[in-house]
Amino acid sequence: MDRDPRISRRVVLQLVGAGATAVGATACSRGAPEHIVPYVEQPPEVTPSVPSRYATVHTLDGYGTGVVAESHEGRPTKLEGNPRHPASLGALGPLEQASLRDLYEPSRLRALSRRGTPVAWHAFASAVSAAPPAGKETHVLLEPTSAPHLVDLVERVRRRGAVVHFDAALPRRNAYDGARRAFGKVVEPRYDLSRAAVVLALDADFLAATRTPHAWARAWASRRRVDAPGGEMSRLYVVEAALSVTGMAADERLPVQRRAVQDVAADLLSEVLALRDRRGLPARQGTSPWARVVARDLAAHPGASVVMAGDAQPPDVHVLAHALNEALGNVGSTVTYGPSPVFEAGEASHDAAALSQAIDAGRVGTLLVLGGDPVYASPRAADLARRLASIGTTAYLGARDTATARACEWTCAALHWLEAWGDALAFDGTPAIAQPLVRPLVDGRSVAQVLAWLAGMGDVASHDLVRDHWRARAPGDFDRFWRESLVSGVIATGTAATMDVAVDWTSLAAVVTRPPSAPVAFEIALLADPKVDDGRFGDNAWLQELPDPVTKLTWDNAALVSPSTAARLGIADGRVLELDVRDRKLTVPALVVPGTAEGVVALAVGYGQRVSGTPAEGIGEDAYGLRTSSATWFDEVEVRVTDETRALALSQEHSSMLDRPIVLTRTAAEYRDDPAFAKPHEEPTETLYDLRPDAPHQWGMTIDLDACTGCSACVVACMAENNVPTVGKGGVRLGRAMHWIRIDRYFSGDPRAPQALVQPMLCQHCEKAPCEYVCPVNATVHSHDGLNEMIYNRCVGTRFCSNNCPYKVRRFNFFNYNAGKAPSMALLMNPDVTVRARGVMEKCSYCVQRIREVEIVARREQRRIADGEIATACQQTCPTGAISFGDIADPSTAVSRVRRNGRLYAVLHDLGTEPRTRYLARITNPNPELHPA
Amino acid sequence: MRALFPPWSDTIFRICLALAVTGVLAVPTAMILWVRTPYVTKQGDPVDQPIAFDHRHHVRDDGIGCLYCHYEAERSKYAGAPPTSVCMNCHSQVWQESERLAPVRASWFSGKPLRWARVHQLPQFVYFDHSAHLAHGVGCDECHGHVDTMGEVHAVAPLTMQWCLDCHTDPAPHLRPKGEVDNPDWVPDRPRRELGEQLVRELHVDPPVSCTGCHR
Amino acid sequence: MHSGVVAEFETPEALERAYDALRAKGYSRLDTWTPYAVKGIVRKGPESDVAWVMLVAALLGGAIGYFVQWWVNVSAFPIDVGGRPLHSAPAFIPIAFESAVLASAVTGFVVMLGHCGLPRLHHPVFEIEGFERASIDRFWLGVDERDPLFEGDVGEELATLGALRWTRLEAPP
Amino acid sequence: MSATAPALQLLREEPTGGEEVLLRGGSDLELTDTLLAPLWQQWPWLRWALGITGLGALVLFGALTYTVLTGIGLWGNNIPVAWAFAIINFVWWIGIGHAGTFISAILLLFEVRWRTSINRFAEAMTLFAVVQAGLFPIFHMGRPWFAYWLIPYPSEMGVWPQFRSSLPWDVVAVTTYFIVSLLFWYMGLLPDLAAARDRAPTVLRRRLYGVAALGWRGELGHWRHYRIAYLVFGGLATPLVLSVHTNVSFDFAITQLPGWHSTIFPPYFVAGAIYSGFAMVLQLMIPARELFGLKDVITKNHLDNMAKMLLVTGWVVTYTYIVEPFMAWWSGDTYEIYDLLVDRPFGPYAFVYWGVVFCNCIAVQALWMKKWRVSAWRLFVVACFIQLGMWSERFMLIVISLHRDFLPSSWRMYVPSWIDWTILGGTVSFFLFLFLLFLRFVPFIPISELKEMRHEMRRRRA
Repeated sequence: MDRDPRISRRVVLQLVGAGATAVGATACSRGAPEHIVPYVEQPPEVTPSVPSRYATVHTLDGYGTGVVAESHEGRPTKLEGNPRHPASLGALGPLEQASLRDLYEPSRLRALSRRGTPVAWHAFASAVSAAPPAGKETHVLLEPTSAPHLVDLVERVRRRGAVVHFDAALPRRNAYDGARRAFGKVVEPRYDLSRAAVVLALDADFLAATRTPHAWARAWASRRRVDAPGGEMSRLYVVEAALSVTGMAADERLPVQRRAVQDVAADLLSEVLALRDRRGLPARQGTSPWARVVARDLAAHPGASVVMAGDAQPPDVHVLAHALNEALGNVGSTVTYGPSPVFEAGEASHDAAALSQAIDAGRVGTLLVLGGDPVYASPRAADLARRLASIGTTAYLGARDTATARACEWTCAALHWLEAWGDALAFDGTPAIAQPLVRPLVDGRSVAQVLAWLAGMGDVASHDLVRDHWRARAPGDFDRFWRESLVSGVIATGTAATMDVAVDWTSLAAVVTRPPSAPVAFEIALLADPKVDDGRFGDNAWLQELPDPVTKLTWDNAALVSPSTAARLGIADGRVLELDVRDRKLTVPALVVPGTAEGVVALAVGYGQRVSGTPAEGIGEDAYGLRTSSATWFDEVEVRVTDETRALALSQEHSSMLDRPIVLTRTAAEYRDDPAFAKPHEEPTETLYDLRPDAPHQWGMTIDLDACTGCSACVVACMAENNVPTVGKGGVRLGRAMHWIRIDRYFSGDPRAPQALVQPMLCQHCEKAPCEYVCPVNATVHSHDGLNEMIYNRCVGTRFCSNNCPYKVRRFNFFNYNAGKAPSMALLMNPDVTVRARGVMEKCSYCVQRIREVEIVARREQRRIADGEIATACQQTCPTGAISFGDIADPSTAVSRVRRNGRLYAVLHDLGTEPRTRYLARITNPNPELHPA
Repeated sequence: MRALFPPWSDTIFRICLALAVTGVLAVPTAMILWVRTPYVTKQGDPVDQPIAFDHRHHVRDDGIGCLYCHYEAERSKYAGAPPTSVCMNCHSQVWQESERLAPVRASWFSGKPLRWARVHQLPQFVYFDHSAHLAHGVGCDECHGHVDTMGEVHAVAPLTMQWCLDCHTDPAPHLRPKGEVDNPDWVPDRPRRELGEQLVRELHVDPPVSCTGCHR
Repeated sequence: MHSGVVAEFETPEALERAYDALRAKGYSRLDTWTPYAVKGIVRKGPESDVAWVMLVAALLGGAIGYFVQWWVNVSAFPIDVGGRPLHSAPAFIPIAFESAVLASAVTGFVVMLGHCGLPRLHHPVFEIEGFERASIDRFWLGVDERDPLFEGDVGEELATLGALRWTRLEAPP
Repeated sequence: MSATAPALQLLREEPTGGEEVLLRGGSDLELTDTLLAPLWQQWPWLRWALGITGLGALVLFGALTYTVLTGIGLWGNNIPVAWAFAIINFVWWIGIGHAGTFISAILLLFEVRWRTSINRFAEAMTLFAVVQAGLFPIFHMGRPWFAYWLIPYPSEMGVWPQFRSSLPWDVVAVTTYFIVSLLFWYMGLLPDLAAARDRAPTVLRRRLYGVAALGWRGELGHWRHYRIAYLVFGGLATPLVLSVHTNVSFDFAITQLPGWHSTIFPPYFVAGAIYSGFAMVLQLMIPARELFGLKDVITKNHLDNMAKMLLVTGWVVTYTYIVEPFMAWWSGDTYEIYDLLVDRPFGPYAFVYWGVVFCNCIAVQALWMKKWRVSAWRLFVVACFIQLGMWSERFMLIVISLHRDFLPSSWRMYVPSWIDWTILGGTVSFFLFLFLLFLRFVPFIPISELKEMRHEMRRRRA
């Protein structure tokens, strides 16, 4: 059993009641007596009511992201990025943050069992470690990993004769193969986007894809903020099939079928080489005008551009990207290479077919699937479930009740990463220790513990496994190393050195001269989902309810088609299409998304899970069913329109701004010519009312639309911080989503190549708040420091405030959304924020609990609150730092500096609401050569 | 002809009418008064505790200050009840055989916490912070009364919002020097308001009167 | 009136004639009971003061209504609401007006009943045979015995003035 | 009914013979008995009607209880359409409630004589409509059990209501309106309750009406105070009627929502209120006059006059329908223009808009024809159209304005739930139930006033 010396589970359980809902009882009722249950012996690091913060690391398919977890009396309630971790720099995406919720998810696997019958650990352990019958082997299937202590264990297990495979539902095979073809070995590119004047993304969603570091988005954004008219900014070209977060941020976007990206890349390389150095390669015939213009732009910025290719693109596109970078002189400047943090990346152990072949050959006596859900996610050609049935002993270790868990004989609950010790490498090889925040809430084991048993080490605590691994490697005094590593959350000395590699130009001739691929009538593009990822977050209500950053779809996946394709098919949103990929059929509702390439049907994987009794059951359709082992990411598809229509739960149903002053945007050239364009949307307006808040600090926020990508990390941060409930698919469809901050997404311009605009919309904290004067009971009023306060316990629920809110950011508890939740979900609640009762309004409070906590400490210490001392949850987690918050009465604060930017404006300024939340207009940097006048 | 109603019916009818009118006025008035009664606010309610802990003895006889046991009050929202270990600091030495202390020892040796009954109960949407009050010279007995003279602790203050606001809008008469917050014997050396106003300036006492000061 | 002589008339015109005749003779304490207001008689009496009472009540009610709002939003619980002034006079007018109407109406109703001596379920006149037609189609005239001119034969006099019949009205002991 | 009213049989079909009928009709006693007869008679259909509407009322209470226990999420409301059926129904019912007092008070002040036959009726309708309306502000709240927080009382929390909001205005206005209307109605009833007391067939009923009549004797002093008080009540009620729907319109006009933010709202609402109120009077009066055989008291003359009132208010309403979009266009305000000139006529709820135009502006034009004005069933059909139109108008004002406001990102459709429909139907039932009880137990034609009027007319003729 895992032991954590710091936190007793009892304390956690005692505090189960702490997050109980606030009932609206006034003093007119004699409440039921409460109890005070003190510690028997208070842990020295715990001060009740003062949260503790611990550094740890979250891993997705081996890529670690540093996390700082906030713990209230022993229960983690909020995850934030670790500023010292290179992949995070303080930011976290939606997935890492929401994975906290999985810890408390009542449907997670809770114990060990054999075909549904509970068993003890030793029964499980001895069954899976028993020697397989003669002629058979033990095979272990792992998710890709970078954890150094696991690598140790894998070696040990292999030494005992077991075969270890790695498999991911979203494989990075293409990237690894591409690197191998280009350089002869697997390397991982690292980009310095802060030095890139031109960025070209070839179907690469580097701003939000779930395994890329948040650091890249931050670096990119640093070149996007225009401080003055005519200021420098980078230019982003995106070539892609389905609109992505990166595509929405693009200055120039070329929507093409996935199969055609390679042609564009080849065109570009040919043109770039023509401008730079042919390197002995033949010129490509019939290159597109687009490619010629972009190539000129790239070539004009030698050593200051970045070309990247996405995982969905075949290896040749990666080769072309590497070649472009080398040809443009980027290598060593904006692009460097290092080893992949993933253990045996691109090697034979990562070949998914190997295991199938072993099973078919009858060599597998025992199979242990440690994590993942291969039965659900494997290409159906593999038909893993059938194969599993033919194996003598099958065992599964996982956090969720998955199809694989159901298909295996033995199952063991996996410890959540916040329950076990571990470690992981960042994209650049920087190691970090994962320390648990809570004693396990389930009877389970970590992957490492199972491997240790297989390795004959017995039942070892994960703490010992990790510690012993690092003890052997620590420089100097181990205890000190250990303590410092835990405190800072990174082992800084461990960053992997860069590698010098060179493109093998000879291999490129065939690629460059390959004739363009013929377009197909319809191409299916399978998308990695930004919410449920490969399906692993299917049970996570925060993520299911999170609107997709691009489509705004919740609780579902849909076949995304462009408006013109929809017109060609004669369909509208919700019309069910039958997709047929080589006789694999799937019916799925369509959703029209401008910006989708013509002839592309894009569909996210990770939905359509069918494990009965799990929250993910029946949500969306299973796109893995359309996958073949040869076509992981795209294929030709036949599309038939059915008569059926299904309702989709969209958080936003209208995407046109109707020329209203909502998102202000200009091109860099326009801004240069008209530097005061935002002024009319910012200047003080006439008012009859001169009552002003009078406290020394006046809080305000700015959001830089140049930096905001719409990735939606802030939405999840806000949900976690503010106990925002989920309302389910039906609730979203009715228009009752509770998000305090939402990302509005508008399209403007040509629907075939629209400009996508994103805008985080939250309470604007208007000085002349329209919501306040219509409240009959003073339940929403203004604070002395300028906040628009919402007092839940005073609210009677007339909803008048929402009617009069021009920004429609107020949310109403139509039902008691916390009723009927599992008791464990109460542990998730932030005790500093009231859990709202039924019938009351709620909205963004600027994280007033954080303001007041800091204020109390500052008052206690008889000092002013320093700039930056208070960060709202959305601001804290924003990967691009788009959000600033602070005292606007003090001209020296960061937010005041931002407010002096010429792009500053107020949304719907002419209404005279004088919002405290201001935006910085978005400046785009299109290439004028692509837009001849 | 006989009249429909006998003469006395007038009196009955008018009494009924008067009662109805009185009722319409009296019922809300009674309710408004009712919520202020000590019964509702639980002022002075005896509270059964698992251990007959006598504050008089500990504070008066032994001279133990409030903050010895309730040490979190200066840095936390909660003053709370002390962990069993604090009891055992002394009671592993003195009265270690006492029957009355059996539950304390049971807790200590079993690791099961004591369950004290809460005396001062605030609704869950109220975020009260002990440390903020102590830091600004609000004495313990300002809200808790003279616990040092109580055998069993009972609530003295009504803890209604109006009661909170009374002090938040005019804190001066409720302040004392910071060092005296847990001194039950403190007496002001000059008129309370005069002292209070000086303390307001010295300790920068500016209690929040915005709603989110307490409701978040 | 509680005692005296009352007489029944068939038509309002007859009642009016009799009423005028008695008034002409100097009777001052006359009373009538009619199914509806007979204007010829009602208009001869003094004006009711109910209207003035209602006016005063209206002014008072309006003032109180305004004051409560002012006191609540300016003095008792001053708080920044949407940056609007604490004393938002235009916003306080509707309630002040409604309070005026309410105070006036309730006062008017109560005072009207009070002036009429109502509610009073029992009254000596109800003992009179046939008086129940007073609310339907008969018109009654009464002379109070406290009238200085009251004499025993006033009933006969009423009969001569066209009364269908007359009877003595006795206050209960 | 012919058996009970032989005196009134003459000239029954004469279209404008109300006055003649009254003058030539039988004695006061006969008139009184005719008008009181419904109180003493058994009406078999009434039992059924009461049963059905009573059941409907129970369904209403059930739906409201379910809502309070579960949450108003049972309704179709959402964000942005945070107000929908409940507020539509509130405005509709309170609007209907305006006709009664309008007829009683304003027509009293203008000495419109034909008012007399219908004012009691209309006042009762007002009261019961206000009862329905009063349910909604309370039950539409998220936490109706705290509705009393809108009343300024010395709370132990030290918190008070906020009077810049129009909702406390509404509380006071609707309460005042109900109380004043009740007192006005009751005051007018006193002489007739006394008559009922004196004509009731059983002692029990006589006693019950006796208590209700408070001992009214029709004394000279009674009439003296009563007449003045009643007149001043009329004077009070007149601005009150105008103020109540003005207040209701403030619930919209004080906001800045496009489609709501409009200075035309107070007169617009008042006109609409009277329009639907008159339609409701006709909808109730036409069947009642048929069922109780009162065609001689509520004559075609009355129908004709009421129809003319409909035509007038219909044109006022039509005028506002024209001015509203004009003002939007004139203002140049993008949001107003979108709401009034794009979304209403051509948006997803366009069918509501055009339905409103048809019902409220076009259907009523039939009343230019005398044939339609004096034909009971034709008028009834027109009144039904108007009622539907006025309900839909509130739907148009509330839902269409809310569902698309400033930021298109928050635009969303509103679809009522079955609970919404149940509650709407339930209030109609409850209203009819109360109204039938009124018809059954209360003299619904002002007898005393009618007799007085006849007396006055005779005197004038003489």
